Amino acid sequence: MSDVILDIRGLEKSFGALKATDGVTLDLRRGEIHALIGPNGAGKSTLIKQITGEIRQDAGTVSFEGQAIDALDPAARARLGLARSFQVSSIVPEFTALENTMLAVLGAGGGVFRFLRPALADRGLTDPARFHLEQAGLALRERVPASALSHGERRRLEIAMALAMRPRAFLLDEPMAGMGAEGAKDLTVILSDLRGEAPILLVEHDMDAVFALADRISVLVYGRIIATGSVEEIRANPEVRRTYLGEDA
Amino acid sequence: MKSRHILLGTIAAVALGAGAATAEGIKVGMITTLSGGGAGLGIDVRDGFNLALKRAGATDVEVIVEDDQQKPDVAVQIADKMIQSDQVDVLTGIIWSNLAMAVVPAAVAQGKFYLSPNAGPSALAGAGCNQNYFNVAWQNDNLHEAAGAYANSAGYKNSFMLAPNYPAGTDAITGYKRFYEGAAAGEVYTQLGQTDYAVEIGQIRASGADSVFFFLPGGMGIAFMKQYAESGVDIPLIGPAFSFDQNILQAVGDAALGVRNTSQWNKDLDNEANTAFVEAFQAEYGRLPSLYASQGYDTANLLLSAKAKADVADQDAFRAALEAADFASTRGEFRFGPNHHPIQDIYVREVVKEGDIYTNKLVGVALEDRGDAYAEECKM
Amino acid sequence: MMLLSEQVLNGLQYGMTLFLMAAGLTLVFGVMGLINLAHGSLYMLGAFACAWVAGATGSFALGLIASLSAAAAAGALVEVVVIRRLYARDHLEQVLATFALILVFSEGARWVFGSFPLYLTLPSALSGAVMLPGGLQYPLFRLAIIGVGVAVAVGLWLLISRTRLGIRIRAGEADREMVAALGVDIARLYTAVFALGAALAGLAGALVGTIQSVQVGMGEPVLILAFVVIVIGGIGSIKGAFVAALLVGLTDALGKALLPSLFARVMEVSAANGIGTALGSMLIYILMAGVLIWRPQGLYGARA
Amino acid sequence: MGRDAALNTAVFAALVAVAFGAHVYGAPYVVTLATKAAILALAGVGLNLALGYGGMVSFGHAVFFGIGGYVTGIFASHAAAGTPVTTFPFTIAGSAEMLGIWPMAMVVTALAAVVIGALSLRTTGVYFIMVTLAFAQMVYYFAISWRAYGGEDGLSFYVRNSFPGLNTFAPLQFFAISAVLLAMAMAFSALVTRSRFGLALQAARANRQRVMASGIRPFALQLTAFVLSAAIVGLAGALYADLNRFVSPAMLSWHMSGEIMVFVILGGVGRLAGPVAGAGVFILLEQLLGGVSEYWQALLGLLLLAIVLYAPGGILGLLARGMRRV
Repeated sequence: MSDVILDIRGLEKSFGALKATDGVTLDLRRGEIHALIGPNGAGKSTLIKQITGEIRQDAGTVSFEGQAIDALDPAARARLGLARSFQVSSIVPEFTALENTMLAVLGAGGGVFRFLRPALADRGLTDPARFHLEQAGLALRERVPASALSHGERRRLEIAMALAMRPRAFLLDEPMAGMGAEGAKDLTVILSDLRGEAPILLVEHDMDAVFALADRISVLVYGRIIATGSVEEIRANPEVRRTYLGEDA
Repeated sequence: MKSRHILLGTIAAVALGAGAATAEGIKVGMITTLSGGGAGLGIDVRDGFNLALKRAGATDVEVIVEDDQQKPDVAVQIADKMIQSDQVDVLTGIIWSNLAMAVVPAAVAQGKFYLSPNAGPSALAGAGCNQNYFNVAWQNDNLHEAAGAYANSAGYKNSFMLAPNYPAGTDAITGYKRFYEGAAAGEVYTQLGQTDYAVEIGQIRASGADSVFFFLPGGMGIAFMKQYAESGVDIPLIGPAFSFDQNILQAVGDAALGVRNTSQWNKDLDNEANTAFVEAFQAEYGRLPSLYASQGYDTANLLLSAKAKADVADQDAFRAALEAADFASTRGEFRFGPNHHPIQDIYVREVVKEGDIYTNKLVGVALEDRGDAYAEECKM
Repeated sequence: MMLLSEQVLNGLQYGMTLFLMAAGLTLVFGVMGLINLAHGSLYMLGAFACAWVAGATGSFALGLIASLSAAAAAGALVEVVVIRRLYARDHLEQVLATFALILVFSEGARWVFGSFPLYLTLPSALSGAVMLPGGLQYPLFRLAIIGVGVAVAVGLWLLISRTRLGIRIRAGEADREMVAALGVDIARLYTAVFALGAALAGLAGALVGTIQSVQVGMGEPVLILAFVVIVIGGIGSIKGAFVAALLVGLTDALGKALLPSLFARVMEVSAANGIGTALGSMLIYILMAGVLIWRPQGLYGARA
Repeated sequence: MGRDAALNTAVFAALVAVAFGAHVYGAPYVVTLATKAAILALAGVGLNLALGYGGMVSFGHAVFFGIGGYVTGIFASHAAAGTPVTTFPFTIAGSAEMLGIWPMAMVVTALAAVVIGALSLRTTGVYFIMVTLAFAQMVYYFAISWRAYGGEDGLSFYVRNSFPGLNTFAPLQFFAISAVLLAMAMAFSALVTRSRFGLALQAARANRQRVMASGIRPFALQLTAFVLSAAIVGLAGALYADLNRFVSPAMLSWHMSGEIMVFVILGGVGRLAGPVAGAGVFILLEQLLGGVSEYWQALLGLLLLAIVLYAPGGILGLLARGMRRV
C-alpha cells in the first residue's frame, strides 16, 4: 500500500463565470498533517466539499486509499473512513455530548436499523463514545447538551466525533476558529496526537497553529495551489509572502 | 353545530288530553343538513316537519335536531349519540343518500324506526330494505324516470345526460334511461360539488343533442344553469325537481324560465291538505314552501297518524300503523308499496314567474301510480 | 375541432384564475419565505366583498374595487397582526398558524354572511356569449377573465422589472439582510407584498364568484390548486407560476373533456366514463408528482 | 425525563378515567367520544413519529388514515356479503375479525407509504409538504371515483368487526381495545425514539449534513420512519372505520391531514403524549364550544393560533413548564 491516503488530481469547479477550483492537485500521506491555507474566498471550503462529495467537481478525480471515490455520496465516503469536521460547528445541538459522539460511532459501526433497545443502554455505542470523548478531553461533559457547551468544547466534541468514526483520514475545517488563545493551545496538542490515528488535511487560519502542527503546507489562492512544501519552504516562498502573508517582499 | 329544538309548545289541558291517546310521548331524532351549500334542503325539511307538529298541537313529540354538516361521519356520530344518550324512538331528517346509507342500516338494526323525508337510495329499496325503514319522499330513481317519460312525450330523440359522479348521480342517469327511449348524445359525470361547468357546456355544445337531462342538486344546479344561460347554447333542459326548488329558482332567475321538470308535489296541487299546508307554511315562515318542506310535513303527519293508533314501544303495532299511511298527504293520494316506499303520481312542472317570485306550475302528469324498480328484490 | 378550441379557452380561463391566486402565494414565499394556507380565505373575502357591494350598489365595477381593497386591507391587517411573527418560524408552524386562520376566516364569514351561497348577476355589458372568429360562441365574461389574467401578468412583470418596489422585492428574494442593510424598511416592504398578493387573490375570488357562486369554503379547492401551480412552477418564480397555471388549467380542462372519450375507444362507455372522470380529476396531481420527481425544485425554481 | 414520563402517564390515565367514569355514570356517548379521542390520538402518535421526531412535515397523512379505513371497510363488507376481496393472483377472503384486519391494514398502508415516501423524500421543505398533499389528493379523488366501494358515498358495513372474547359493540369494550392499542403505540414510539434508529433519525432532523458526514444516509432513516408512522396511522384508520362502521373519502381529505397535524401540535410536537392531549382537547372543545356556538371552529382557530404564536410546545409544553416551576 502506498503512503498516499488521499489523492486529488486536477480538480476543477466553476460557478458560472467564477472558477472556484482551478486544477487543484494535492495529496495527503500517512502520518502527516497537511495544512491548506489561503485568504478568504480562495476556495478552501469548495475544495473540501468536493472531497467529501457534497459538491460534484466538473473535472479531475479524488481517490481515497487508491480507489476513485468520485461516484460516491457523502455518506458512503464517510463510511470509507473520510471523517470531517465543519467550518460552522456542526453538531446536533439538542443532543448531549455523549449522544453526539454515539451518532458518529453508529455511523462507523453500522447497525442503524435497530428499533427497540435504548441506545443509551447499548454499550456497543456508549463505550467507544466515552472513550473518544475522553480522548478529546470532554469526559466530564458527556451529559451536557451540545447547545450548552462552550465554543471550545464544541470544537473538541467535533474532534471526538471525528475520532469515533474510526477514520482513515481527517478533514478538519478550521477547528481553531473562534477559540481563545488558551483553547487553541490545548487543541493544538490534541491535534498533534490525532496525527497518530490518521493523517489530517487541516484547513486553518490560525497561522501559529499551522506552523506548529503542519508537516506540509499548501497555499490556495483564487482556486489554484500556488505552492506546496514544508513549513520553512512556505515561509521562504516569495510569492506566498506577497499574495498571502501580505508582506512586501 | 348543535341547534336543539325541543318543541314544548303550549302546555294546555287540551294538549294533555290529546296526548293521553298513547301511553308515552315519542322522541324523534332529526339529523339533517343545516350548514354549508346544502343547508337550504335541511332547513326546509325541518321547518315542514315542525309545522306539522305545531298544527297538530302535538306537545308530546320531542324533536332533537342536529346538523350533520353534510358529512357522513358526523351523521354517524350524531346517530350514535341520539341512540345511546338521547334514546330516541324514531330517527328522520337525512337529506343525502350517502348519509342515509351510513346511518340508516345501523339504526334500524338497533330497533329504531327511520322515516326518510328525502333520500331514497336504491340499496335501501331493494335487497337492503328493512321493516323499520319507511321512505316518505320517493325512491331516488322516481323523478328521473318521470323525466325520461316526459322526454319521450316531448319528442326528444337525442339527450345529453349530466350528473355528479356519485351513486345518486348514477342512479339518476339509470332512472332517466329506464323510461327514455331515444339515443344518448353524451353521458357525463362531474365532480360532486363542482362549481364550474365550462368544460361540460363545451361538450354539450359539441354533442348535437336535442335535449339536456341534468341532475345537479343544490348549488351545483344554480351554477350550471347560470353558466348555461351565459354560454349561448340553447338546447332545452329537463331535470328532476331538485334543481328547481324555491330556493334555487330565486338564485337562478330568468335563466330557468320555461324549463320543464318533474316532481311528485307542487304548491298548486289541488287538494285540501296541500292548500292548508302552503298557506300555513307561508304564514309561519314568510316564504313559499319547497318540495322538501312538503316532504318534511308529510313525514311528521305520517308519524302523528301512527302515534294516534299505537304506542311506539309496541313495535309491531306501530309499524302496522305506519304501513297504513293513514294521513292526509300534501300529494293527495299516498300509499306505501311492499318495500315501504311510496306509490304516487309524478307530475311535469314548468318554471314561471309570479310577480317577482320564480316558481313552478303544474303542466301535466309524467307517470301515474309509480312505485319503484327495486320493490321486487325486497324481502321483509 | 370546435370542442377542442372551446376547451382550450376554458383551460386558459381556468389557468388565469389560478395564476391570480398563485402569483400572490409565490411572491409571499419568494420574498418572505412563508407558506400561507390562508390565501384561499382572502380569495373568499374578495368574493364576498364583491357580492355584497355589487348587491348593495348594483355596480359590478364598485364590487371589483371593493374586492381588491377589502382583500388588500385584510391581507395587510393579517400580516401585521399574525403573519410577521411567523417569518422566522419553521414551515410547520406557518402551516398550522395559517390553517388556524382559515378556520377563523371561514367561520367568521359564515357568521356574517350565513351558509347560503350568494349569487351575483353579471353586468349586462359582460354577459352573454360572443361569436369568435371561426364560428365559436364563447361567454364574454370568461374571455374578460383571460384578459384580466394577461393584464395582471404583464403588470406584475413591469412592476418587478421596472419599479423601485420591484427592485426591493428582487433584492429581498436574494438576500433579506442585505435589503435591510440598504436601508429599506423591511417591515413595510413585507406588508406591501403581502397586501399585493392578497389583492390579487381577492380579485380572483370576485371574478370566479361572479360566474360560479360565493360561499364559505370556496377558497379551499382553489388554494390547493394554487399550491400545485407554484410547486410545479418553482416556488418564488412568477414566471413559473404563470407557465404552471396555464399548464394546470389546460391539463384539467382537456383531461376532463377528452379522457372519457379516449377511454371509450378501448372499453365500454360507462366504464370509460368512470375511469375517465376519475383520472381527469387526478390528472393535475399526477402532473405535479411527475414534475417534482423529474425536477424536485419545480420548472423555474432555484435549486435549494 | 422522569417528569415527562409522569406527564405522559397522567395524560393517558386521564383519558382512561374519563371513559370508565362515563361508563359508571351511564353516559355511553361520552365513552364513544373518549374512544374517538383515543383513535385520533393513535393517528397523532403515528404522525408524530414522522413529524415530531423525523422532521418530515407531511401534509398528506390522511391518505394512510383513509387507506387503513378502507381496508377495514372492504374486508368487512366482503365478509358480510360472503364474497372474496380478490381472486387474483390468489383468493383473499373477506374478514370481520379485527385481529385479521389490522395487520392487513398496516401492511397495505406501509406499502403505500414506501411508494409515497420514496418519491416525496426526493424533495425537502415546502416541496415535501406539497408533494405529500398531492399524493393524498390523488388517492382522495381515486376513492371518490371508485364506485365498487361506494365512491363519494362511502362504504357502510353496519356491524363492527369482532375481537375474540369481547363484545366490540359495547362502548367500553371497544374503548378498551382502542386504548390498549394507543398505549402500545406510545410504548413502541418511546422505544423507537430512544433506540439507535431514533438517535440517528432525530439527528437527521436536526442536522442532516452531520448525519451524512457520519456515514448514515438520511433518506433510508426518514423513509423507514415515514413507513412506520404510516402503518400506525393506518391502524388508527382501521379503528376509526370500526368506530363509525363506515368509511368515506372524507377520511382521505386534506382537512383530515390538517386535523391530525392539529392534534400533534395542540398537544406538543415530539412529545409522546402530545397527540393524546391534543386529540382529547380537540374533542372536548368540539363538544363544549359546539354547544355554546355554532361557530366553534373559529374559536378553535384562535386557540390554535395562540398556541402556535405563544406556546410552541403545545399544551404539554405548557404543563411541563408549569410543573418545573412548582
